[in-house]
Amino acid sequence: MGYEIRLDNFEGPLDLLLHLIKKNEVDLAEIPLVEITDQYLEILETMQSLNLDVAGEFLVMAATLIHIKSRMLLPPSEDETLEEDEIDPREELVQRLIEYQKYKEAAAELDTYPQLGREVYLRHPPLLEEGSDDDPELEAVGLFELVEALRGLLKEHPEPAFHEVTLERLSVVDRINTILQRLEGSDSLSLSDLFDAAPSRSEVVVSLLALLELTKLRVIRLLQSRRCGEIRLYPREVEEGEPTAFDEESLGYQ
Amino acid sequence: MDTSELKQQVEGLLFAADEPVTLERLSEVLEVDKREIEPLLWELADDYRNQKRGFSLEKVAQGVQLRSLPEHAEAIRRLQGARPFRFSRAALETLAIIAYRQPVTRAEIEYLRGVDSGGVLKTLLDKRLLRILGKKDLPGRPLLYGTSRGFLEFFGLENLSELPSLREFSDVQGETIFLDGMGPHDAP
Amino acid sequence: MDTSELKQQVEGLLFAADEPVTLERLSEVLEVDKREIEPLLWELADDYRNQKRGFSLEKVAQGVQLRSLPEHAEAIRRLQGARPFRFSRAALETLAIIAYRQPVTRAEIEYLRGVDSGGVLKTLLDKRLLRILGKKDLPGRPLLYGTSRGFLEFFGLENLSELPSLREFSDVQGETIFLDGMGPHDAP
Repeated sequence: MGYEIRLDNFEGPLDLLLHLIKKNEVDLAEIPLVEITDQYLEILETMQSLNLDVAGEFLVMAATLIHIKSRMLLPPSEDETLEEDEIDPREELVQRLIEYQKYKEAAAELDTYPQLGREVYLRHPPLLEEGSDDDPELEAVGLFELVEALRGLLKEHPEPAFHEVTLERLSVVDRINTILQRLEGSDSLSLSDLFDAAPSRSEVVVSLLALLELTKLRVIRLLQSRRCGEIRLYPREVEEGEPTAFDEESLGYQ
Repeated sequence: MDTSELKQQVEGLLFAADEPVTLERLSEVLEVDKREIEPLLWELADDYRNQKRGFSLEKVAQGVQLRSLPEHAEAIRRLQGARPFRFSRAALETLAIIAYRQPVTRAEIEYLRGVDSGGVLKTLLDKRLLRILGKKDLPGRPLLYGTSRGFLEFFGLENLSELPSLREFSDVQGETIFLDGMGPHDAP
Repeated sequence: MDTSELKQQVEGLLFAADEPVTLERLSEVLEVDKREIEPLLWELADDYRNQKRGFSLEKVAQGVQLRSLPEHAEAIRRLQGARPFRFSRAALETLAIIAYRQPVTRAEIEYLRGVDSGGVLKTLLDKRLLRILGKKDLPGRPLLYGTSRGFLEFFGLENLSELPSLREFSDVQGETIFLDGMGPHDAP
C-alpha cells in the first residue's frame, strides 16, 4: 500500500474502512468495493505476516467484504431473486458506514465542549455534618438503581473470597490505630484516603472491619454529602475516659 | 428579607451546593417565590461577568451552578496536582451513540461501532455518565442504556437538546458525505 | 498579566481549591511573586464584605479559604438535607442484597456491604419493604430477611423473577458474578 497502517489507530473495521474510502478520495455512494476490499485485506495480511494480532472484528468485516465482492460478481438475475427477503449486504454496509461516520463526527464535536476536569472545575463544598443524619425517605427510585447499587458494591468487593479474612485479626487493630493516627489533626478523611492505589482484597476487608469497629465505638462518624457521593470519616469528640488507642482485648479480638 | 440580602443568600446557596440547583429548589429552601429569585440569578451571572470574578454562573442540567472559568483550568490543575481528564475515542463514540439514540441496547451500539463495547459501557456506567433505562422487549430482554444527569453536568449541558445536531444524510444517492471533517486518524 | 486578571485568577483558584491554600502555593502555581498576590487577597476579602457576597475569604490553617457565611448555615443545611431522592445508597445496597440473595442474615448483608446495616434494616422493615422469613439454623439463630409484597409493589414487579438478572450486568462487566456460591459466613 505504500504507507504504514496500524490497526490500533482505528476504533474498529468501520473506522478503517472510512479511512480507506477517504484515502481513495471517493464518496460513500460510489465506493469502489473491489479496490477497497483488496486494500483492506492487504492490510490485514500485512498485520498477520508480522505476527500482530488482528482483532476478530476486523476478520468478520473481511468476511463480509469478500461476501459482498463475490455477490457483485453474480449475474444480476440471480441477485433479484435474493432481494425479495434479503437486505443487500452492500447497501447495509454503506448504511452502517454512513451512520458510523455521523456518530464519529458527533463524538468529535462533543469532545470540543467544555468538560469537567479538563476545562471546568467545580467547588467541592465541605459537608455540613447535620444534614446527612436523617433517615432515608422512600421516594421514587427505579428498579435499575437498585441493581446499580448492587453492581457498585460488587465492583468494590469483586470476589467472594471471604476465607482470606480470618487471619487478619491483628491487622484490624493495627488498622484502627493507623486510621486514628491519620485522622489526628485533620477535620476529616475520605474513605479513599485510607487505601493505596491498588489495595488487596484483605486490606479492604480489614479496613472496613476497622471502620465498623470505630463507628460502633462511636469514635468516628461516616458521612456522605450526597447519595452515592464520597464517604468521609469524621472524628467524634472524645469524651474523658474514653480510650484513644485500642488493643486487641478492648475490641474482643483476643 | 430585602433584595440584597436575598441575593446574598442565593449566592451563599449556590456557593455551598454540590450539584446544580433548580430554581424550584432555591424557592423551596428559601421559602421565597421563584419569580423573586429568578432575576437575582441573572443579576449574579452579570455581576460575575462584569466584575471579572473568577467563576461564572452556568445553566446546567435544568439547574444553575457556579463553575470555574476555562482559562483558569491549567492553573487549577497545577494547584490540585491533577492531570487533565481525557476521554478515549471509544468512550466518546459510545457516549455519542447513546446520547442520540437512547434508549439503546449494547447490541445496537456494537452494531453501529462495529466493535465490542462492553468495557467502554462499564467504564461509562462507573463514571455515572450512563444509566440503565430498563429492558428491551426482545428475546433475552437486553438492558437499555441512556445518558444520566451526570452526563449533562459533565459536558455543561442544560438538556439533551443542546447536543450538537447530527449531520443528516437522508439518502445515499448523490451525497458527498464524509470527505471532509474526518477525525484525527487520517494521517498515516 | 495585569492586576485585574491576576485577581480573577487568584479568585478562580480559591474557588476550585478543596482545602485552604497558602500564599506560597498561590505564588508557586501562578508563578507570581507573593508580594503581588497578598494585597489581592485582602482586596478580595474586602470585596466580599463590601459587596455583600454570599461567602467570605477567611484565614484558616496557614492558608486562606472561601467559606460560606454562618448566617446561611440553616438554609444550606436545608439545601443539602431534603433532596428529592432520599433513598440512600446504604438502603439501596441493602435492599439489593436482600432481593437477590434472600433468605439472608444481617451478618451476610454486613459482610457484603462492609458496614453495620442494623439501622438500614430497621428502616427498610419500618417502610414495609422487608419481612422476616424465619431464623437460620446456626448458633445464635440469626433472623433471615427477605423482601415483602410492599417491595414488589414499590418497584412495580409481579414477582421476584421479574428482577433484572445479574448476569446482564456481569456481561457488561465482563466478570462473573458472585452471589451464588457465596457460602454462609455468619460466624464472627
